[in-house]
Amino acid sequence: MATLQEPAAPASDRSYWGNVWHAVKSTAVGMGITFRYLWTKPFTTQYPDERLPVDGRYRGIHYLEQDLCIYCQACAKACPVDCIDMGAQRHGKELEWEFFSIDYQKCMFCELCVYPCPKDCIHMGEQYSLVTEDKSDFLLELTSWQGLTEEQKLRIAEAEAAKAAKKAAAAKAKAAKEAAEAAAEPAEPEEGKE
Amino acid sequence: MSAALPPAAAAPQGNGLTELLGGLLPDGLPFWALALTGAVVSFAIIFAFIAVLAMFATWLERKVAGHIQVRYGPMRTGAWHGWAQALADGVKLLIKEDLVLTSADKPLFKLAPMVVLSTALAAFVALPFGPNAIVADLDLGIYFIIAISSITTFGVIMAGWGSNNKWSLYGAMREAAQVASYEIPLGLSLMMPVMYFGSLSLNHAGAMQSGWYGMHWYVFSDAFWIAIPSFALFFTAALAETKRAPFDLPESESELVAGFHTEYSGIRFAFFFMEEYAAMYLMSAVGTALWFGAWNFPGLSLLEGTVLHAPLAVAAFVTKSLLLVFVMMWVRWTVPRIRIDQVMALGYKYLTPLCLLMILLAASWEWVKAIAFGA
Amino acid sequence: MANSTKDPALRAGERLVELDVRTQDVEINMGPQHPATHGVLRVLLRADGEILTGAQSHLGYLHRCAEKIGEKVDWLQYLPYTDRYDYLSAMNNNLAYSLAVEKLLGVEAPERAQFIRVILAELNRIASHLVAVGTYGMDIGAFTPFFYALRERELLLDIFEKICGARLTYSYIRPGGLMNDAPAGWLEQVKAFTELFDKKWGEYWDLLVDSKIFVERTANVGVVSEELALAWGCSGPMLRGSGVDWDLRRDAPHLVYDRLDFEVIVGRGYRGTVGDCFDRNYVRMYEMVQSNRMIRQCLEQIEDGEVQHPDVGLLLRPAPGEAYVGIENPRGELGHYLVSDGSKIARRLRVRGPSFCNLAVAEHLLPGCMLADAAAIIGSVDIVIGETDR
Amino acid sequence: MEVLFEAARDAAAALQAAGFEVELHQPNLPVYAPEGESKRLAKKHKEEDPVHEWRGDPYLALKDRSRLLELCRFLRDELGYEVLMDATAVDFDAEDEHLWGVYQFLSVGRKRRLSLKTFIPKADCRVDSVTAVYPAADWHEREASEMFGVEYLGHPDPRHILLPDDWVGHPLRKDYQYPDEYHGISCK
Repeated sequence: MATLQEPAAPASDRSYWGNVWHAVKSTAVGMGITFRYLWTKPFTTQYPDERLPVDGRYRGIHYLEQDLCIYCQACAKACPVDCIDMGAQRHGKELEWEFFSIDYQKCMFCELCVYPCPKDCIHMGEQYSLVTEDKSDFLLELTSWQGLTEEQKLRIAEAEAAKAAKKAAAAKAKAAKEAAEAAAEPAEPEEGKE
Repeated sequence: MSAALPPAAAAPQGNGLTELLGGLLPDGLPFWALALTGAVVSFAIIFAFIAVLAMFATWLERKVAGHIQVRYGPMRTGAWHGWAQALADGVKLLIKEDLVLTSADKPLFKLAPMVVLSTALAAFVALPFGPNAIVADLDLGIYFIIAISSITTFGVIMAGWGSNNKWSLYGAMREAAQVASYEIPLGLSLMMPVMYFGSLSLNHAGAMQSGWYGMHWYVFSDAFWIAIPSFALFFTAALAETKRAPFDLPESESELVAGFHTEYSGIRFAFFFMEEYAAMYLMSAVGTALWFGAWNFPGLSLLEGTVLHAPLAVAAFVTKSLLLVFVMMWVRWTVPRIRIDQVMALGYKYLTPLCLLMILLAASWEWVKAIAFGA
Repeated sequence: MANSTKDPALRAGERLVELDVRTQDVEINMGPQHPATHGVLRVLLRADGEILTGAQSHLGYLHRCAEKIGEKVDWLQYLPYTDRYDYLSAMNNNLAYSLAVEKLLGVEAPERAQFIRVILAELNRIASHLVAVGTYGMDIGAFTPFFYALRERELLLDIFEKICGARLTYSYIRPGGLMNDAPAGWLEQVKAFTELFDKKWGEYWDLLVDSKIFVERTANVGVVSEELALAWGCSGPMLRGSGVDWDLRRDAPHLVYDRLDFEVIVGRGYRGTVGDCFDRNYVRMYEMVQSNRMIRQCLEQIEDGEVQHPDVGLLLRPAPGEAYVGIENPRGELGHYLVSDGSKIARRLRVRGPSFCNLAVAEHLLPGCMLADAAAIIGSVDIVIGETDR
Repeated sequence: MEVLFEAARDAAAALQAAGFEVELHQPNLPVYAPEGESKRLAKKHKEEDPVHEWRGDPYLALKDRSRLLELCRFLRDELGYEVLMDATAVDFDAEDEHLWGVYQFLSVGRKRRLSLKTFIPKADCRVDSVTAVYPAADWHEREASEMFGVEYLGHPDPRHILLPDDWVGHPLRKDYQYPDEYHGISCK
């Protein structure tokens, strides 16, 4: 019989009736255990119908907070298998996203891409079953939009307008300054006095 | 021979089916036509029975295995607990490509599943499902069953050799060694009930256990102390004879991949599969007929003469046999597999001597009874 | 039947066995796809009837160039690759690699991290041994204990999932400490498991290990004598099963193992000869109990604190040097021999996998056994092909 | 772990007394490497002086590789290192003229570890196999042989072990060129 303490002495009764007794007894004990389990509730879950909840730290398919991402490539550099690829154009502070893709044929869900992120914008999600008949489906696109959003366009326009305005203001100021300087030229000796 | 034989329980004569046919068919038919019709009808009944049985047994096996292993087993085919799984598998096996290796010995390869299944079918003719529900009530019923079911071995050897696969060959050779050895303890273990009933006819044995309101089974008789160990011996030998775990060496999937049927696919594989369940049922039925009162159960004798009697008797017999089939499954999902030399050692060093001992005890008991009670 | 007794003193180069009656030998390919080879191992067997007269292992079907990759990716990036050599004990692999890198870095993980490391390593040992014992049952022909073992392992995987988010390839223990601290309620979950496990453990013993057929199949089969085990560099349960009292957790204390009270389980021929398949399995069975004991002690002793060394960041640059660190994995000594030139990438990253070395001796145990014993012996070595081939 | 390596000094002394030309290297002491290579090693760390810090485990450096087998036998029989834990090779740099042969020994009875390093010239890449003393070296040497091209003299079964039999080149050499294809499979 099973004890959590190691049995004191090795048991090796190999006599004729000892063998018969051991065979009958151990088979009976084993059949008792299996018979008990025949009537207990199964441990398994019926997978596609019922799914076990995944834990908060679960490392599933990534999700990206695209509006936070600054396209620094830190995650791509940290990846041991080079499965992260991204492309974007910078328009001043705004990013025109082309793609941010992860190749799940390569990804090994190690979470090493999450740690170096300065903006904490790439995370491991809760989705885990990536079932497909086409290998190319494993190349997942994480961006929710490509190109520029209206907001971004607006902000770029604003920024450009602001920039233009600033430029104009600067030019104006410069002109004014020059004018002032020109006007103040005769006063130069006064400055020199100081 | 036996003092315990109740006088009413004389062995029923003849075959219910032939009598029935004889009544139904027009008069004046030659004898051979009657016999032929009887044979065809019997074959159809047995084949249908085995096919349904195999389907039910596969489903049962998977459910038993599943629940023993704290899981569900098939659940998706059919509405209730995957009841249609075996049906779906049967259809799949039927429409699957029938592969025959180019290097295989084709005649043997193709013949093997037929030999295996037909011998299993043949053994069913001597099986009494009810008081008169027997295809051929042979005087040497037990002898016939043991003899015919061992022909299966030839089929298995043919399959193993014909596959031209080393694993299959190993499976076949193991089957040959194992079954040849276990014929002895199997035959010997049947001697105890045979001595008690004084007959080799299963129908007779069944009729003799109908006393005590249907509870005069061999295991409850005065010789119960012989019956119980002898049944254990019989059951062990039967497991080996039917290639069931722990004696499933011919297929032993963790050593021989799939043993003798590694190279079989489709319907040919299904034949081996059906044979396995047919053989399991056959051995269970023999055990039921000899130890567990055949078709008798309490209250059956009250229905004698009514329409219900025969169907209930058959149902009782099939249920009891299926319970033994369940025990075979239960054992399979509990114990590990024995090694071939240990199979031999168990057969020759343990089962055979113990059977001989039991025979001695059974014979002495009959002798003691004869002296003490003067029967 | 020819003489089928095993000769424990079989010499290294001796791969043929003389039988009383010789017939023509059969050459059988066991693997690379075979139910009993635990993956893609191929053993070329030569057999005379049921008795094996020769065996030769062919490896490399799962070779993934781990050592070459180690010279291409930086120190931390290699961590996920360590998960993949012995995928059943990835925590221990992480730990072995982390300790080796820490030695080159000259740092030591904080105490709380060390306790959590020990808890995880021991939990992982239980998980690994459960699979080992379960699949061993399957090799012998008993299916059901495997499912019972996996049932408890599933609870362990839940525990791992809770702490690191992965169920099999953790990448959790890293140089300098841990990825992050244990979440709330995790230690209680571990405690609940340790209590449950002691109750369930008896089932594997009664159902599988004590079964007469199991004893017959494993006792006196594949005997590795003490000399053979040492000469072939065996380690772990394979070495202890042969009666050698050697456990790196006790004999080369690292982490907090020296503060724990545990016994080293040594094979003692419980049902046959010392060093047979039964003993290796016996060692695994009781090691699970001891691991459980260690976890309970850790749970009592653990205190709050930091889990990552403050100086160790994501980009590691160990000083130039070399170090060999071996720790007690479930399968034996997993050694990492690292050579650094001070840059962020290793110069040489050598992995000494326990399965690789233990399997080498298995090949020499097979001649003289029966065909069915091949499954029993290879199963008792408990190889993971991911590690033999790396 | 350190405890196990402490015995390296005793082993060095015993070996030197037995007439083996071994040098003990301990951490933070000058590294022993064949002429020229130690200087380059040092240069790699931007130090002109070959005396520089070399961290990690102490090891014994065997100068004359022809006495390797003899030394192993001495280690096993006289010093009680029964187990060969690991045997491998290291190609530190493509420009080096030597490979390192690195052996890890373990003494179960005395709870000691020992690391031994020998130097195998790439021009004459041969060294004695230690399988005669430690059978454990069998597979390790096969692996080192296919990965580094070291020929182990007297090895009983010098086949490839992890790589395919027809693999060309020695992948762990620093000067290894990746093949473009292998049996029609692109390796790029």
